[in-house]
Amino acid sequence: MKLFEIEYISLIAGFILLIVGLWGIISQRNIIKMIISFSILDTSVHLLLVAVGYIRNRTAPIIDSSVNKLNAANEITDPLPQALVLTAIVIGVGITALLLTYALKLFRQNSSLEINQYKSLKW
Amino acid sequence: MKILRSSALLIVVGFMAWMMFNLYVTYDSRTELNDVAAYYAEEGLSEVGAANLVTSIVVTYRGLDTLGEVTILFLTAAIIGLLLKTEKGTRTTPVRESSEFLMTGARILIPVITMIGVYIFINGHLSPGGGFQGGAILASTFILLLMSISNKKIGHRLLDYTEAISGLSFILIGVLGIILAAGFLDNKIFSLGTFGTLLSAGTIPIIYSLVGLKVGAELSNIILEFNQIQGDEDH
Amino acid sequence: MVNPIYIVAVLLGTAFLLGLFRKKGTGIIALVALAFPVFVSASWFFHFLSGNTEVLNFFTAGAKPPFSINLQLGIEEALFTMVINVLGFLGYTYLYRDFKEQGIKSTVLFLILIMGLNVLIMSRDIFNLFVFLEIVSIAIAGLIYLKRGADTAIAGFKYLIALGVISTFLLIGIAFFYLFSGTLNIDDFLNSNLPAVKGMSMAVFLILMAILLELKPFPANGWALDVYQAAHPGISAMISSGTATASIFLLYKLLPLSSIDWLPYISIIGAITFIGSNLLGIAQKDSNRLLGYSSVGQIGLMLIIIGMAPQLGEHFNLIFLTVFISHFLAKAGLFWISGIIKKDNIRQWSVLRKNKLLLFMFGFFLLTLLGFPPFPSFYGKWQLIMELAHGSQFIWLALILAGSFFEGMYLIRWFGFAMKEKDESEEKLTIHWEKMIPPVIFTVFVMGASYFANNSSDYGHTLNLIPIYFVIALFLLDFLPAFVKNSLVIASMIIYSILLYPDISDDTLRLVFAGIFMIGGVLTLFAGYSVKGKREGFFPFVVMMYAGLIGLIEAENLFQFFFAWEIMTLGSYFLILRGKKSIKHAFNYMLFSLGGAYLIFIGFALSYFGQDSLDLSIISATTLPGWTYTLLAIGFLTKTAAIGLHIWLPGAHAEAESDVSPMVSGILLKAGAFGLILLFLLMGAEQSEQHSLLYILGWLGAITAVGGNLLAVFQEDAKRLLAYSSVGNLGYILFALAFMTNVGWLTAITYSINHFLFKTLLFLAIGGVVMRVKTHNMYEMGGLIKKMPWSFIAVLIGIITLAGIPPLAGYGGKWLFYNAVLTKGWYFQGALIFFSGTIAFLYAFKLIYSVFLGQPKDKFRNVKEAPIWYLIPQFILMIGIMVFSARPDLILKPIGTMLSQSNYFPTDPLNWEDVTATTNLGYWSGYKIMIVIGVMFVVLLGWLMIMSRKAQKIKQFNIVYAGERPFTPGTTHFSHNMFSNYYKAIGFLSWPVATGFWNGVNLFTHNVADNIRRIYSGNGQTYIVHIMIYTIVIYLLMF
Amino acid sequence: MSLFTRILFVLLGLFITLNWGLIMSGIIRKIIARLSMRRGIKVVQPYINLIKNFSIRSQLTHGVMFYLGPVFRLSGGVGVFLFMPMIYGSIYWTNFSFTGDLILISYFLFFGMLGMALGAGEGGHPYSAIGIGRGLAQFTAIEVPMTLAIISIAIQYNSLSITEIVAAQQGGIMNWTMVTNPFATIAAMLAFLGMMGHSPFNVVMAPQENPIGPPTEYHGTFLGVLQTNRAILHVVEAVLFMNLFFGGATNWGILILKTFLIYFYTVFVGMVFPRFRVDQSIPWFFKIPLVFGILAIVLLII
Amino acid sequence: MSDKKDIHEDKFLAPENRKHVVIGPDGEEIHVDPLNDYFCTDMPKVEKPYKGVMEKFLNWARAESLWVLAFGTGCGSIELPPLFSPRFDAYRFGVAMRPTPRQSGVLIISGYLAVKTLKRAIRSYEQMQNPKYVIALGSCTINGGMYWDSYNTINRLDHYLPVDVYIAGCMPRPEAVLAGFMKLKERIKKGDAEGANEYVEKLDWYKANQKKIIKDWNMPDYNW
Repeated sequence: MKLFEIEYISLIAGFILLIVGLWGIISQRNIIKMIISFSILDTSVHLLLVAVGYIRNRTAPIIDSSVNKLNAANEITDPLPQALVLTAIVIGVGITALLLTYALKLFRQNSSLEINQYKSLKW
Repeated sequence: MKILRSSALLIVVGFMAWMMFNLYVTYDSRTELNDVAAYYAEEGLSEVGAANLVTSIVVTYRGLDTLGEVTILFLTAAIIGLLLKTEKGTRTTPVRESSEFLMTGARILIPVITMIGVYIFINGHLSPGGGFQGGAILASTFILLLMSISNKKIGHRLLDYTEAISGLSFILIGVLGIILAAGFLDNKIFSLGTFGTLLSAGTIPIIYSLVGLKVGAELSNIILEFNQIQGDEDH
Repeated sequence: MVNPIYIVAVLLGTAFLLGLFRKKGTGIIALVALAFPVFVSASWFFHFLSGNTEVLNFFTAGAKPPFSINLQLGIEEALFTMVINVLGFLGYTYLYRDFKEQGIKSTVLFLILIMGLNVLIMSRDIFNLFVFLEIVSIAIAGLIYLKRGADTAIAGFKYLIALGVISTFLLIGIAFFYLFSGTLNIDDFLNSNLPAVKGMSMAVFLILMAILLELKPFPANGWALDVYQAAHPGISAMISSGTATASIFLLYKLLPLSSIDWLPYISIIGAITFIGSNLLGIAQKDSNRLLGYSSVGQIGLMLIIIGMAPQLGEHFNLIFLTVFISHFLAKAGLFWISGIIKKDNIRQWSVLRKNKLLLFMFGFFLLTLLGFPPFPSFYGKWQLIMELAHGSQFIWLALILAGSFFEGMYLIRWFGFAMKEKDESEEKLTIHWEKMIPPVIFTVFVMGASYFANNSSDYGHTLNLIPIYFVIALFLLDFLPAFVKNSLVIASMIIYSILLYPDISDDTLRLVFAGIFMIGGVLTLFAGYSVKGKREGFFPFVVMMYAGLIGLIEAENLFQFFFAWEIMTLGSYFLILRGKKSIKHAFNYMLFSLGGAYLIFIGFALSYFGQDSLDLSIISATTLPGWTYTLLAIGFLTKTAAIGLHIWLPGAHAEAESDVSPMVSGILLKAGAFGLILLFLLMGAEQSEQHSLLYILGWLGAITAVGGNLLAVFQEDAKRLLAYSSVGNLGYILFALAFMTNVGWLTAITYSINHFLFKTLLFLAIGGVVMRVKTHNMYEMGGLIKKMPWSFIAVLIGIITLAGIPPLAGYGGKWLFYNAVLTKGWYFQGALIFFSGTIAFLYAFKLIYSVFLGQPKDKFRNVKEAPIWYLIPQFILMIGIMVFSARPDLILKPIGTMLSQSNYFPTDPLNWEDVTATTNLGYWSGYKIMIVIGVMFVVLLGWLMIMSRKAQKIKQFNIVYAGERPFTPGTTHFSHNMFSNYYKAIGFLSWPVATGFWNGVNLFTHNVADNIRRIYSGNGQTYIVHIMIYTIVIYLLMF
Repeated sequence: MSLFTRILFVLLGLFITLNWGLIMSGIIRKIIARLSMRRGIKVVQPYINLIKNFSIRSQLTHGVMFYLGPVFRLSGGVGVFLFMPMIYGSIYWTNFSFTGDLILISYFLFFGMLGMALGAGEGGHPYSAIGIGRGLAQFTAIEVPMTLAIISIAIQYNSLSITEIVAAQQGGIMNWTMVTNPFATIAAMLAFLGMMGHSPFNVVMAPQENPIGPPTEYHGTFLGVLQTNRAILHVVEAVLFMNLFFGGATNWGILILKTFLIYFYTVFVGMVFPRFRVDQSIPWFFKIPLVFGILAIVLLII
Repeated sequence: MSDKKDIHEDKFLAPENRKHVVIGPDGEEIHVDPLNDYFCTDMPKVEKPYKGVMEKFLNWARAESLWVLAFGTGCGSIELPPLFSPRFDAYRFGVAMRPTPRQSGVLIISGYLAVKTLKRAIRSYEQMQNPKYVIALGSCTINGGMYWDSYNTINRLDHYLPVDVYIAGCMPRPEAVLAGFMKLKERIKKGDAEGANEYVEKLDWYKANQKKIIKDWNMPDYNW
């Protein structure tokens, strides 16, 4: 069954997490919950990225004793998505931190974390 | 009303899911490295000299990304500082002193964790790990520190300096790459060294150290910022 | 040449370095650091401009792409980085003080923002683009909070969460892009010719969608608008001009990735955004949010242009760049001004009047946005519309102009508020000098851009700009006293007329209108001598208006004509706006003018369809005659204020200053008539398929005449009365032109001359009176004949001419009219015209009686005669009327000769026997009539003078009053609601149907805008849902 | 014909016209008196009134325009006479009609009206202005059927020259416009009622409510001038209609007969019908006379 | 005594006739004295008749064209309309009604004259042009008649206006009025009816009489 291979599982998990994250962002009124949903969304993308780079039955892209240096190209998984995901994680962290800061800020100002309480800017 | 809203949102998310499903069905599991990845696998060693190919990509091939990444953390720290600026230093209620247990534990653990962190970023080009991971671990030390001495104030200055100097050095090394080698962030400023040793892979260990320090400082900074407004919630 | 990577190094290095500093000197360091990229990118740009075309690639990491990241620097990148760096430098200068307050960290954010934007433009690696896009977004998210407040925090939150979702899309797209293509490098991908797979196109879809969403398309842009509204305007300027520039370049860069043809979709997205945002702007009162809508709208326009690129061909660059640079400079400038005055409501922008320079720049930037000549986007829009028409993209053309019109609606309204709304703020406007520098520099840049746009446009001509130079010169000379400037303008107009004369002396038609424009201009300017002081901001616009008018005469091709038309509209708008209560009326005027101008524009564009030259003659060869002619006719009719389109006129003419009213009424309206003449000439008399149009126009003219005159009868405001009378008279002209016969046209020209003579005369005379008595209401005046005998004579002569009573020139018009009507056979329309002619008596009498006769009022006992400078032109005009009445042959003969030429109307001309004009119907000898009536009048006057030489002079209340005495002068003067019985009889014809209709349209538009904008509920989640729905809809459209 | 002779004949014609106008109004009023079983005025009463008015010893003036008003008015009347060919077929009685045609006359009629309006306005009397307002308002409505009729006969005769129009009607009653274009005649004659200002269209003067309309303040010599004008104008207007619709006149006798009948017709109608308000008379003109006017044109076009 | 008189006059001066200040368009103050500013304050002059035949001819014309001001003061005004009915037909004598004093030559005071009405009668009379004639109708105008001791009715009209013809009776019938017209014609033709000039010559006397009885004078001395 293709579906139960690890890359498919992680891909599907990624997409499910993506949908869960999106659902959380648009349905949860609580700002903290929205941020958590965003984190889920973020994670889902990381998962997708890693899944995309995965090649079955291969090892990590570190050329050590377990890898034949000359045949490395046939033994390791794709290193690039892994590099990318590293960056993406950091970016996600940054955004999450900022979101939390803003949430803090909002809570300090209005003592409320309900997103629909903040409608002063509209139209 | 609520049901209406939920079902409407559900439809939207449903469509989204359908869209993503369409994307999913185009996926077929890979069997081969593509050209770019293959190049990294084949030439990465000789060009960069780092055992960890991910590291060689992160630090060298896609060094600009990494610079951006560091910048993002830097930015985040700066923004959080900016945002929380007015609320700092107004702690009125004295914070309870940390427990003996925590203080003792911290005293033991902090050096160990710091060491692990440093190890991880110094060895980033050889084994899994690197500047970001190491930096994050360093920052966890800082959390521990903060928790254990919760009633003391900690200045930003050291962290700021660490941040600035490591960041500047990163860029300087990058610029040196243009001057001494083939391009910005080229690691071949000096010889690649022996493959697999600590001081190999050109500037990668240095950069990763700098990144580790910087990330650690930045994350710590963020934590510090948050921590400093903690306890104000009472009013 | 400096490696552009140093831009990154220096900016980022400085950003890190600043962490080492504490306060001191950081600002200067940052400023120097920001100057560096300006230098680098500018040097590269000029390097490329000087003929080097080779695109440079800068590699990083010592490896070749696609394995490493490379930066590309071609002329496009150089240009865009340059503008962004300049913006960054100036933006920092502008925010210098705020950054100083907020500390180093904000400076750091700004430096990184600029760095990010630079890399966004140069980088050729998709993931790298993602990273730097995030850097830019995060930097912005932080900078938003430069202005502290609850609003800012929530705006920042919404912004971040929306960007989070968008970046998720982007990242998924990048992941799958990499999966299918095996590369992250754009160039590598483009060179590799991979087969198009569905997954690939979906990945690219997600990438492009994310970039598009970054461009804030309507309606998925609530988050961005909140940011515009809440953020510090200095930052909004950066977002609007800086990040939008980078994003649009990004889109441009990434578009080739897609295997699907995205361009139509981009156009559709752009069109929806352009129209939607501008429509919503109409209902918007908050200035920064309004600027936000406008920004989004402009980006929509750019998207349309990008989407249309294949159709535009070689003109794409000019079109895009002019539109882009206009938006870039103007929007930044406007945001900066907004930050200086710190007012949220657009009504409060009247505070701008406290600083002339700010006001000037505000107007300047608004006009730049609107695309008036000579601003760069005018050339772009012209080229765009022409090319679209050429490629028969008529719907697009209409959409673009509709969007532009909406934009014009709120921008002009806003400008009106700034110029005229009551300034309620007490405090002084504090302006920091460093905040003034950036907008000033951008103003200069706009001028430079205009110059370049003019030079690089196909139709641009240095001559186009000469009047503009003159306007600028007058602006610079604005410190001089009014009489010096007045003399200067008069002298230049006279000199220009003399220079112009040889060019047009062989075309009598043009000569007549040039005469009306120039002689009228000089005469009306004479009245300006009575104004003391500097009269700031008057003369530049006078020159602009007259330059436009003369430009119409001189125009040899459609471009020049439209250029002149817009210049004229603009100048007259400013002149009208100078009136005390003219805020609403000037707005209406501009709105109708803009609408009319756009119709003309479309008309021109349609006639360009399928043709190669822009010569005026292509109108006659148009392949879409019905549409072209109808649109052009409606366009010109807007200017002549045909009934239904007339509602702007009365207010605009009545509320203008005393010496502006004659300019706009007596002279400016002839521009519309001239346009119609030109149009009808080009339509050609023999084109039978146009008869129905002419027939309708004829009826329209007749109805206009009746309507205008009837409305004039029921006015209590003297100038409004005259204004409505102008509506009526222009109806005559339209009617006569629609005949398309020799005598008909002669009638129209006679009427044009007559109307110029008597309406200028009347407006000057009444203007003089109004100036003295300081009210427009006729019933408040009365008995002024004793105080202002000369003005009375002028008005008397004026109304005799107006009413068409022999022996004065007006009768010639009537006589010609009868002949024309009978020759043409339009009897019933003719009857309407003559009916309206008799209605003219009513208001003519009301005017002269209410103002000059009847009971003098106490408060006007000490008023003096109108200033001599008002009287001089009046006397010249009166002499003109007398000469034209006695010897109409002097002018009509040459015109008749010209009209009888083969390319006009050779049949049934007016014959001249000595001084007697004959047709096969009747005859008219102005000269002899004048003599007969003159002699008789003098004899009878002498006789009566002898008979009643001893008459006792008595005073105002010595009237028979049924044994009683009058109560007060006010209650004895029968003037208010004078024709109430007439209103009872046929007043229903004057019901404000047109006003009601346009009010309805206005209300409808506002309601639509107001209802649509409620999608921006203010809830951050709703905005995310918008983004998702938007993505889904586009997805469904594409797949 | 030399200019001198022409002026001589013009003056002579003017004299005849004035006298005929005065006598005609006397006769007409005599007839009216007899109709109401009175003896009525002397036929020469208009002369006596005129002499009396010119003999008033004191005069008042409200200002220059008050002074000029009657001059304008009389110029209007005399002017219309000057531009009117009186007798068809005679070179002596065509006056200055070579300078302008029918349109000139129809517009020159306003000259006097305007002057009167201005003079009365200068008087400062509200009733004058009210009267003028009414008069002008009513005149706009009168002008519509009149214009239609003029257009109609201009189409019919393809000319605007009165002389030519009269020429075309020579040769018997069947050639008169009255017969050949009855609708135009009806429209114009209905308009004529309004032009003459008799009941039912005399709301301008309306002595009972609005003392006497525009000339409220005029007296003595000024009034005498106005009366002179009235005498001339009534005849000339009748001559205009005679020329247009009733075949013109080849000698003074026919002219006198026809103008008398035309004038009498208006008085006759006035005897029968009560006065209209302005807001009644205007709609009235927009109904029946307008329909006749339109019919006159439509029938000709067809 | 004089003080009292001033107060008296002030009390009767209508508000709109008092001196007041208005603000002009330029904000300047304008002092208005209505009685002097609105009304001509000149006094009339004697208009000398022509001599000889000319005057006789003109007088004939004046006599044959008597335009009566349609102004009824008392109960006698009801007797005037029948004059123009077919039965009496005053038209045949050249008599006609005119609505405005400017154009009228004859003022008929038709019956008792209340003080209030006297003021209007004076005004109307003065607004008529020279030559002008006054016919007094009924005994009330001669000696007050049944109102001889009324507090607000004048007794003798010729103290206030120069009367040419008195027609006695209470009321005189239209026939009597016609006879009065005949009498007036006779006087005019003879050149005796120079009431207008007489009024001017003895203006001071007339004015004194008028002002004595009219307390709220409220108008200039001579109403042009």
